[in-house]
Amino acid sequence: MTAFLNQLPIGLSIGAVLMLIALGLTFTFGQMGVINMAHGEFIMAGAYTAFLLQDMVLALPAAFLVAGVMGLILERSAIRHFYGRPLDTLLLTWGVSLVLQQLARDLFGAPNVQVPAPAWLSGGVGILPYNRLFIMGLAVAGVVAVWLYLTRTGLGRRTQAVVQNRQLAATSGIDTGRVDMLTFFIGSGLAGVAGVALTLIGPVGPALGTYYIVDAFLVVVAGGLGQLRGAVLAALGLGLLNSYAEFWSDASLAKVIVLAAVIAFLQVRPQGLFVLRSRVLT
Amino acid sequence: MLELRDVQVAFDGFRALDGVNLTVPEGELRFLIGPNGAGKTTLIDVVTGLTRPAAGSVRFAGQDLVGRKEHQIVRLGVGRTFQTSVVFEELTVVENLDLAASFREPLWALTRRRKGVSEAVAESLARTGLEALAERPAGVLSHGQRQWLEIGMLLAQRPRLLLLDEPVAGMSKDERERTGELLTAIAADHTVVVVEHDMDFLRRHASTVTVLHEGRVLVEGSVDEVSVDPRVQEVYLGRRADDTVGERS
Amino acid sequence: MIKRHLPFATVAVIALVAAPLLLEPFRLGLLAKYLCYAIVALGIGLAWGKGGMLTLGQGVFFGLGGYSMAMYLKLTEAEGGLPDFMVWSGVEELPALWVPFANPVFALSMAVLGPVVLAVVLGTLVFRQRVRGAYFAILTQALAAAMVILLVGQQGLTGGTNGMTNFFELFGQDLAEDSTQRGLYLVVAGVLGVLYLATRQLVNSRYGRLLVAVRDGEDRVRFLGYDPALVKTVTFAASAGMAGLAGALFVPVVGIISPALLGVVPSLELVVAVAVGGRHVLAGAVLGAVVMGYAKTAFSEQFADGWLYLQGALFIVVMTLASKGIAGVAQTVAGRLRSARAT
Amino acid sequence: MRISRPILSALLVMALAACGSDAETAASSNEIKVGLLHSLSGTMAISEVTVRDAELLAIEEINNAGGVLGKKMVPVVEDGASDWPTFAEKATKLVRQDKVAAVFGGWTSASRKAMLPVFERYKALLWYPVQYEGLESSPYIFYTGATTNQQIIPGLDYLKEQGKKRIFLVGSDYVFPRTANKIIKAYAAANGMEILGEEYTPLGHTEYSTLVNKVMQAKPDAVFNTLNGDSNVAFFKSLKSSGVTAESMPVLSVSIAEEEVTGIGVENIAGHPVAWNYYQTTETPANEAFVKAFKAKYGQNKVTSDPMQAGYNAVHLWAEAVKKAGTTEVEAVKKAAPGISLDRPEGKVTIDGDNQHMHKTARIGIIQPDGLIKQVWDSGEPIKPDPYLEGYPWAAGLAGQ
Repeated sequence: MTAFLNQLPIGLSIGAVLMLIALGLTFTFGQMGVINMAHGEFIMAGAYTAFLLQDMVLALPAAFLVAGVMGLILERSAIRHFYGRPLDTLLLTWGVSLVLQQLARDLFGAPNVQVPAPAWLSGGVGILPYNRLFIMGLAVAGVVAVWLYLTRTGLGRRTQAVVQNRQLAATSGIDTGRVDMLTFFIGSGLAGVAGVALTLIGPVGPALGTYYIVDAFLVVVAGGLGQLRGAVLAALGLGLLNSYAEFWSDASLAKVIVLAAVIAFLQVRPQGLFVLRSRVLT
Repeated sequence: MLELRDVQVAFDGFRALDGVNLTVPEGELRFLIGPNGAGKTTLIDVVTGLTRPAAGSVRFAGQDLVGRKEHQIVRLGVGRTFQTSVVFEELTVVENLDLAASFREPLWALTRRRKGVSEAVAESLARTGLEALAERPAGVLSHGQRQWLEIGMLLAQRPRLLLLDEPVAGMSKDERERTGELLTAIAADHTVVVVEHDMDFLRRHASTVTVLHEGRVLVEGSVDEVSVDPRVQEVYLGRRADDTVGERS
Repeated sequence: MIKRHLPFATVAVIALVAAPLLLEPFRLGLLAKYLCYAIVALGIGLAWGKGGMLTLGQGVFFGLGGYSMAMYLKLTEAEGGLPDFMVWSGVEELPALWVPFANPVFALSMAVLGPVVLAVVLGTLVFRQRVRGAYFAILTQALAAAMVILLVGQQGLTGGTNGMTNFFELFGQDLAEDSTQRGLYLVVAGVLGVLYLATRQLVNSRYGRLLVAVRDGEDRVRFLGYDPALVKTVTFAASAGMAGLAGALFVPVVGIISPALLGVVPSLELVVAVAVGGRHVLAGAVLGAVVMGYAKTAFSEQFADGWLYLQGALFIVVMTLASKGIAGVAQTVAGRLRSARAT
Repeated sequence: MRISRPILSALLVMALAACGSDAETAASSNEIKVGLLHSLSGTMAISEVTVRDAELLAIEEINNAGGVLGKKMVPVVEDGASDWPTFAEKATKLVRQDKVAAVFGGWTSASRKAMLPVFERYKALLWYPVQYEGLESSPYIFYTGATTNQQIIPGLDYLKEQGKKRIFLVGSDYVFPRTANKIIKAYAAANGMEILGEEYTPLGHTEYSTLVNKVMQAKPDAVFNTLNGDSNVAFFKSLKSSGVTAESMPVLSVSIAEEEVTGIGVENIAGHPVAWNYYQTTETPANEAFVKAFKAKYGQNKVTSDPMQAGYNAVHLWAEAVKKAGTTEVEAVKKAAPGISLDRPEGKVTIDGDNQHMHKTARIGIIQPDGLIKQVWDSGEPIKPDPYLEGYPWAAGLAGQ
């Protein structure tokens, strides 16, 4: 019974990890319709930043900057030529992710590296260790920050305006190119932050991004097009589902169950996934 | 032929249609007018299955349309065009028309190459005057030609009811004239509903007009009756300048 | 008419006559492997290039075909006993799922029908709900990931991570013999040729036009009275069937099937190959698969570490500078030449 | 269809030119070509690159000492790319195109299984350097890593001696862990030990909180860990943060060597036991020389591990067999090999005549805070390899028929 109850906070903490890795993706995918397969490698860049600094607290803002700038470069040099062609972007960024993986292998070596967890994160409350609580806190903070940014700042509102009607926003004097840059910077930066957090619980190596990218996309898909609210619910739901499915079966089956659940969910609620307006058909 | 009863549609609390009742008898050419946001396009969307009404019934030739999918409604004989014409740019004009004409054939029958031009396609080509452009990709057509192609595709479907959403929007005066003639010709042997607010065009080609306002039917009658109706004048007053030019959304 | 078929006939003669005569057995085997991939690529060219469905999980169908074939091969060798890997895995009785695969007709039909049925089920589910574009791509990718986990987890049934290998004979022919391998090559090349012609026919038919229309304006097609979900499902199923057949051919040619062959990465690599070759032309897809297959072999023989860089870079270049791939470049060059000659 | 003509032509011309271009490089008479086939890219590169390095070191040593039969060994290095079918393809290339005298290669069981038919078909030799799950004895493979009775069973003997009776099994989902756990369960049944749970996770799995919860609820005396690769990092981090220590619940691992310790983080794993046949700290004269030579060639911060040492041994053992046979001809080498006994870094190693595995000494070590592993237990003398566990009554029936 305790084991059963323990799975609840564990599920929430898995959900928090999912939320963190998907938050940046929700941002870029939701706000810009860009499918960035290199998102996983931005997470990896964040983790390596933590490795270089060997300090978790310093690493958080630094990783945000490093991954953000990488995202900025990617957006300016390539992605901006691909707006409106999500599938091409998907493939392009996959190529980028391959190059980044190999680059990491050449820069840092193939073996995993170690980022020491800060001493104040050892120990825990009940089943949840402090490092898990830290990740949950970080996820909540990330979501709140994004929400505040989108609703309470001028830049955020401009971002939303561009999302809703790019042409109209452009004609009303919003520099859409700049908004795109900023959005991509923030989205990628959030991936970097996730990368720092992941050093607490997982390996830090060139393959890091590949372990998380599919899960991150599942959260975004299940959550609906860039809906922050949807992504939060999806992350928590999938986290809990994963936790209990693995508890009752095993880790392999749990992954399959999660995927099946996402497909089933899309059967019931595909509405979150497409917007159809007759006047601007296709 | 077409009968809408108490149709209600709401988007996020906004009532796009608020209890619309509309009957279009067979063989009629009906114009739908009304200011921006009156619900004209929504009404067409409801009939063609794109939007599902929250309440009310939509019947066509004795069949209930609510809950049917778009292509099923087309198969019952209801066709429509869009404000922004969507034609398939990579396909030629003939291929576009042929596609529209062939939906009744089973899928496997389509796996053969097209041989020549079918009767329905030839007729559409002739009616829309696009014969000379038949083998050109639709991507090269001008705006007006695209609209005609779209109407041609609609004709090739051989529907019993045609719904046209602002067919002359953005057209030059000559093009409008030609479209008007095309419409009149089509109306001779089809039931047609046209959404339009070009008043000039309306006066020249319309017989019966339904005025929508804020999701309801305001007035129904002949062009002359409607244009002198005080309620209609009130609705259009002060906004006349925008609306007669033809709105764009 | 003759002129139209001349290029295809030339290629067919080279592929069917010259290649088996000129190439060493090892290289011919590699070419046969690339041609298997080319069959999958052909399906991707159809589904993605013509139908706009970016499928990142084609490896799943390839795998279903491959496993069907492998099960048959394992059972003929076991001669009523258990396949070798089941012995190691502690399986004591042949699982019921395996029993019918002893029949070659059943195994071969399953290699094609299995993928088709899965594609129909999946297609019906997602296309009907109008899940498309990137969502579809991500779902198929997740499907590939889940499939690998499932196969790896059922070791007693599938051979787990190892997959199945150590095949000796196919229809009584010793697979180690060069003559058998040459025959297999001819079969693969022949199948590819036939499928290429059939697909080209399909693309040029009215169905092909409909498919392009669905790609460019799915919602508009609905108002032409067609059900786009049906069109897409049928096309997706056809591409799945091709991948399945390719998988079934792959197993005797290469001598192994394992989950590593049908995961996310190999599936994506094939999409990359199609993009590099030129997705808008079927021949481009075929070309891309062969070129990328060869490039991978050549590069890993020369400098292994460079492959990821090259693959990534090639892809970025193709997507940004030549989005129509090699076929597009060839077309442009041919067009220039033609107009230069004309003036 | 005008388009497709240049494309189609290009296709075939390129394919043919490409495939035919690989001109045979005739081996000159004073050289012997050997193949080294490991993953140099992909997920397994982490482990396999260093094995290749150790093999290259051995080749260099042999060449510096005058070569084999007066000829220099020339390595042909190929990349298996962490992909089993690629291993089969490259093995075919090495054997048929390059006509190498022997191939040293592989790491995962899957890569070995994929290569096995190639070597049996073309009657060529493979030297496989990694501990594995047993139940195999190919006439064309020499196994220089441990089989189960030289690693798993000694590991269990050690746990039993330590009084650990309630065991939880955790492994990655593939052949080695599943087979190992089958053996462990049979051993436990015969030795009064209790198996409290058996859990598998997919390769590359990185979320271990649920599994750790299951382990902690079962409260075992020890965990037998057959996880592979990156999963170990996540598993040990999860254990550590949940308060599990090496004292309260030791985790015996069979796939973690010196190289992996840094990536997992010494603080997460120090104190836990591992089972191998060799550690960098193993005290033999041969090891002193090996560690010194390896660091001199590849860098002072490099560590040596069991599989590296087994790959290094493989090259030396093959050279010894060739010398004895007087030829590199495969059947002659196979015939000459049994009984060859050398003092290697791990101690005395003898090639077994029955199954082409090695007689090896089993060693249990504890991971130290400096990242190295200190031996705390050994089997005393080399154990005769028994891949089918025929010498263990409790294991009857495990090998299938």
